[in-house]
Amino acid sequence: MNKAETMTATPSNAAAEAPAAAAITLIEAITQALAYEMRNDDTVLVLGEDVGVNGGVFRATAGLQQQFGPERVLDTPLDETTIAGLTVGLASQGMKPVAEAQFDGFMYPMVDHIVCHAARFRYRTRGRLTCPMVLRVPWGGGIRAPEHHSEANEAIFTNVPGLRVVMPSSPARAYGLLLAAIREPDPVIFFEPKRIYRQYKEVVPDDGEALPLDVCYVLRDGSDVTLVTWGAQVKETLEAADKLAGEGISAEVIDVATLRPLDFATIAESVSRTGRCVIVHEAPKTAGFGAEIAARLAEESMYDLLAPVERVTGYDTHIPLFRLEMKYLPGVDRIVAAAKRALANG
Amino acid sequence: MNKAETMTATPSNAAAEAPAAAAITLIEAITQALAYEMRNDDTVLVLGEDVGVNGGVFRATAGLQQQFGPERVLDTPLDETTIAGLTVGLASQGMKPVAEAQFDGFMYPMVDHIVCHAARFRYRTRGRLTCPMVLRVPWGGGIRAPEHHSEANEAIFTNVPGLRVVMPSSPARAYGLLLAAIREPDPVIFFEPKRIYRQYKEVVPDDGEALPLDVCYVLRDGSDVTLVTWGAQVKETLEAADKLAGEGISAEVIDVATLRPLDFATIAESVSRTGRCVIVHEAPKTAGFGAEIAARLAEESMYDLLAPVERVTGYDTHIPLFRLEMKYLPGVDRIVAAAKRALANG
Amino acid sequence: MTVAAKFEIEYLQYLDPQGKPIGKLPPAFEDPKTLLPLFKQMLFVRTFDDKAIRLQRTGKLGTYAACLGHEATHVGIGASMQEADVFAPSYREYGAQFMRGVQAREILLYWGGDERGNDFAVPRHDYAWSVPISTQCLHAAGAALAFKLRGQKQLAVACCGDGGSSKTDFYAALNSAGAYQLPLILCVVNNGWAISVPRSAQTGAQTLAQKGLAGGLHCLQVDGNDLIAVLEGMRRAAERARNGEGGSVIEFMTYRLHDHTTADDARRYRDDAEVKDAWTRDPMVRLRNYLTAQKLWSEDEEKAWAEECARKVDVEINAYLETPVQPVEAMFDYLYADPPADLLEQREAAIRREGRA
Amino acid sequence: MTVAAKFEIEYLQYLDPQGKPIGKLPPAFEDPKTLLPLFKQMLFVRTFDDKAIRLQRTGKLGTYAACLGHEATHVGIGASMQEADVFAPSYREYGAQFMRGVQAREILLYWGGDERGNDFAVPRHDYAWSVPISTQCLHAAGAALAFKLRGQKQLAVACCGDGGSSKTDFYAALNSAGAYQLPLILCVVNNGWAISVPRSAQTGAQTLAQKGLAGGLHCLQVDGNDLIAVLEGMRRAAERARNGEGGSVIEFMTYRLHDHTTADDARRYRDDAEVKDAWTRDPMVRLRNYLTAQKLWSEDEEKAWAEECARKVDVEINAYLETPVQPVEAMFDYLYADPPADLLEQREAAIRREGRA
Ligand SMILES: Cc1ncc(C[n+]2csc(CCOP(=O)(O)OP(=O)(O)O)c2C)c(N)n1
Ligand SMILES: Cc1ncc(C[n+]2csc(CCOP(=O)(O)OP(=O)(O)O)c2C)c(N)n1
Ligand SMILES: [Mg+2]
Ligand SMILES: [Mg+2]
Repeated sequence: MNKAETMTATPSNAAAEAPAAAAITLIEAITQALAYEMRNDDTVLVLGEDVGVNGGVFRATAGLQQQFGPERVLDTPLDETTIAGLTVGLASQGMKPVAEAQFDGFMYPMVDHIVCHAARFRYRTRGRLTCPMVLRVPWGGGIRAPEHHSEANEAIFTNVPGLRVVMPSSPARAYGLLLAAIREPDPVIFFEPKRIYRQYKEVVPDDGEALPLDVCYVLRDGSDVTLVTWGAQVKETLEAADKLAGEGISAEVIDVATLRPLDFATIAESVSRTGRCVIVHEAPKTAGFGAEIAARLAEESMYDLLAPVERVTGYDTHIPLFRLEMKYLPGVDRIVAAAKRALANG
Repeated sequence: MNKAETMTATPSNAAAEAPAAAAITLIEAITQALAYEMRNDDTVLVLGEDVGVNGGVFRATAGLQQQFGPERVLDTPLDETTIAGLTVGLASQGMKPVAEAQFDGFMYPMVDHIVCHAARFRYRTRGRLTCPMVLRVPWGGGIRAPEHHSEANEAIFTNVPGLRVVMPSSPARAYGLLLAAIREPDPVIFFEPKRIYRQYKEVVPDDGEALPLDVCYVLRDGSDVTLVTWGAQVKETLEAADKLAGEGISAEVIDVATLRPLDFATIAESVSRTGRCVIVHEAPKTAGFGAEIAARLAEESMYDLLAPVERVTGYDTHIPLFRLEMKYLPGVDRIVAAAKRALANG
Repeated sequence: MTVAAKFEIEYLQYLDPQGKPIGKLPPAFEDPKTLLPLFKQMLFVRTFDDKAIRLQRTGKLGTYAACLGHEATHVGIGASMQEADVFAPSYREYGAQFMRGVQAREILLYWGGDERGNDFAVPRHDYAWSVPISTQCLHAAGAALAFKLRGQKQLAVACCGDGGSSKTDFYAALNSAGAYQLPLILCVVNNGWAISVPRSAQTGAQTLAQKGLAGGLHCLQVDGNDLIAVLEGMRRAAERARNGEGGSVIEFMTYRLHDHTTADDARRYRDDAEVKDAWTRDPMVRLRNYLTAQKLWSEDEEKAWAEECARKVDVEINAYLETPVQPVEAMFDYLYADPPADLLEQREAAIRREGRA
Repeated sequence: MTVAAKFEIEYLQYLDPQGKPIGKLPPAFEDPKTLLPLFKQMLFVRTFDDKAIRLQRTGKLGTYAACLGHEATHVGIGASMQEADVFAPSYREYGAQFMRGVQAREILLYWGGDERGNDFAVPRHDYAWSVPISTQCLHAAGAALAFKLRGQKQLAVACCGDGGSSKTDFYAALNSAGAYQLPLILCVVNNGWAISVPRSAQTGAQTLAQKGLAGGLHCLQVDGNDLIAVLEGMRRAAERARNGEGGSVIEFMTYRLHDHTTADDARRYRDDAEVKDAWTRDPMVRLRNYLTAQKLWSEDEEKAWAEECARKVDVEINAYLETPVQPVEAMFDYLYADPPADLLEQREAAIRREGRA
């Protein structure tokens, strides 16, 4: 499928049916996208733990089993290896499964089937078998949850050829990127920043319009420093930009949105104007995905950089249980401080 | 345990027993280290598939079961989840298990126990339970092996707090680093570049001397460009340095050896002198561990860099089956070309 | 027809739901007095559970996994272990843990978002709660392997749920227990539900006990609301294990009378009628009736003990509430025995951000 | 004693090692002529296998996993499937694959280090060889789930080894087959060894067939050197699956007469005596004797067919040897349907490095 097709708009009858748009949260946008695509493509099915009657522990699949029946929305036995393996099996035989990992910390047993099979079916068989699947993963910290419910582990997948790794940070992007992910003929790991599942509402027309899967979004224009981030830290980063503006510093804010493949051109273009870059992410610093962005800058934007690149990230330790977790996560102050350092230097 | 202890020399009686040193290969050095430590610490045991009578598919454990008995060298049922889980269980109850993953491509089912448990036991229990274990992994491509036998997947672990990630590239470093890994009170992922298992021999005295687990090795001094690499590519990188020398270019070669924690100081010091850095690794480029080194340079050595950082790596695709694999791996020519680019720029 | 193999799985129950003995009790229970401290422990557990739920409801605790209805199974499992044995819980076996010496304040600290809750003063070698389902089963197998290799007569006991018995780690544990003949008891606490997924959706197997056949283990199904059956089942399995006869899978039939956790609302997916029916098999009622019939227990004694339990739990709650938050450096100080230099720099930076030097 | 559940596992064998019927054959074999093409296929497989090993020994093939001794099991499995069914092999079931239409040259290409060996001309929907042990079992379960959800009467068949039956993926497959009542047949080809590890070290279970009980599946153990038993076992399982009665685990008792692969040396870990003894149960001998006794086969016919097999295999070998290496861009061209821009740049660079524009 080429990019044009991936982004094709709604079949016109579906568009006609679309109800008047109401403001919805990020998680409601997920549900809306799932329902849209299930209506329009009967090979799409949803599977995971508690996704059926219960509608998922975060309610992402609320109402879907009632609407589409237990043959389209399947509760699985409690085993992530099972979910991953069945998903690969379904995808390779004409279905488009959208699997859910209940939490980030429970996806590790899925790594084998994703890396060894989902990411390789097309390659291994020279295109004979493919694996069009989406793995949805509620991701990240900050919701006062128990252990293993707060992890930023995207780096496990960003070095794996054959995958796409996506992370929306607004209701509209959640809707458009999830539609694109489902329509994508190759496997997509779709991280959902759970801390902002219900952070704010936004009008997201249920028009079936997908967003491109290889584009970074400039959320705010600026000229002094480029702040690059993804997931829930988009919130703090935008707040930091506000704060910097209050001090007369103009910060550009980029939501990476799709980590793999990375739209480095958008970042490079911004840095060519600002000369300064602060990368913000929740995951631990060392060998987090921020490293790749900094590396690309060191390779391709060195002559544009007026100051050393800065990374504002989780510390190189596990995210603590919730009494301390907010001290682990990067926050507005650390972002502001890094931006000022970048401006003070060079 | 502090660093001094980690590096403590042999108990004198063992040293006395040490046989006259003969030249050995990297894999023989592994065997020698395992045998040394099993003699000197009876909590050390070896487990994995075919590690017993068969001595491992690469013969790393050859003779150990005969020497130490089936209670110290255990064949496991054929399941990597089992190996990882049992290893964590053993380690947390007073044993020092050295587990083997038969090949890099079979370690993915181990990720869950390593990330969720091995890397966290100390943290989770505030030091009450710990996980002193080593996972040995024959690693990388270039041996004309079947699918899944040639992977450079170190990036799966380098973002994980609580782990150490080590990769020797010579018989002496294999011996010294494996001893250190076994003595280390925290979990170590020990990648063994299988392509150079039998590449050359070197005299490695069986003296029980461990090497530090947080040090990069400068293998060759140079003043024009710094070549940073690890694993089997050390061979090609040294050859590239030779070739560059032939053209009057003086290349410093650094073997990272321990990826996590990274001894960035050694790299930074070198780049402060050369102003140019080429990072070489087998793994796919995007979000490979080379990104972290480039990122550190972009953060901490920007003012030293006279030219953009270069990465010479595997392509962002799977390593092909063996008819094409040597075209996938970085090689002398690509390294030389990158070094020259670095010198031409800036 | 040539038969390659034949199996039978035994079911144990000694008291009916009203507490009346069904047939002869096992010899160990000829003197029912031994049951009294366990019954009192069960009451303590129920008091603790109830107060922990309330604490969560008032915002003073994080998500909490209640154990309402599991008291006989949990206390019975804990009571069947020796000090040197190793216990690997999932996340709601407080009854077993109290028997092993874990303190209520530790449990609260853990669910209160503080890692120190895992630093049990006693027992030092038991595993912490295990959130990733059934992974603890393999750690217990590893512990059992350590015991076996060292020639120690200890055993390892792991608990998982009915849902947890679908997890590949559970299968891996029973497979290795069989392969190495390990002193391991895998306790499947079948409470009917895995969050919203009923037992019937987890597997096509008639019983969860029979999963042990896959590894050649001893299999048993017991009434998990009948403390005597629990103790007798565990006794048999422990005896086998200590005698070097290998591992067991025991399925304890009980019921989750509460929501999955305080973050769950079970009304979304299960009938009130089913819950009501399950209350008729409440493990407390059964044992209370039996002990009362044996003249070992009375309403007055219950009232007095209930009050004492409440007092004891309140002491624990206060100890929990008064525990100050860990300093920021705690997130760095337990990661490595020998922390790398970069990490120490991050630690210093974090302390500086607190306004401390 | 109250019994919670009871099981019996049947064992199927119809021909003794000398090819004499033991009792009555299943109705389908009243006319033994149906066996003839399968016997010829088995002979073809053996010829292929032998020539592939030699090819490897002379450096013209990479590591190769021989199937010597498995012919009855593999051919019988393949023969029991319909075209629309899906087969998920491990890495040595050539006999089954030939029955499904896979070409010998494809097998050679794969072991010769060329991905095009996985691009079967026929059957398009079967799975490729699966190196990560038993992961294919779960893919087959997923395929079976797809069939079931679409209301198709197809079935999925996966093969794994005795070692593979220890793998958590195998357990996950049987667990989900039971939970969803899937049309899935899990064939455990028990050839006694997993590289150097004997069947006895994999599990404490008496039979590997009984592992199916863990998921409530139909379980059967069959003599895998007896083609009739293999076919009858598969027939029963396939009938159940197509009737919506769910999945089966069948254990095929056979023996690995060769090294694990050409990279292995079995003399390191197993007795010659054991191998010698296993040869007395050679599946070829058994069927040959039977068909000869039925006057359906003769030495002359065998000689002629053997020569034809050799010729056919040589054609395939030549086709393999003459297949040119893929161009360097092949490593980029099948990764994504819609390759990212950076990857296309790397592709161009790789082509340039070849000295091509
Ligand atoms: C690997 C993993 N997947 C998912 C979860 C989320 N989760 C927590 S408890 C639970 C259900 C467990 O059910 P069961 O095993 O029956 O135990 P119970 O809670 O009933 O005691 C699930 C799915 C988890 N903790 N770990
Ligand atoms: C996950 C995984 N671990 C290890 C291996 C290495 N390996 C290849 S074949 C094999 C033994 C398989 O034995 P069995 O399942 O009995 O099948 P057989 O080879 O006897 O047909 C092993 C350990 C692998 N391919 N995949
Ligand atoms: Mg349950
Ligand atoms: Mg085998």
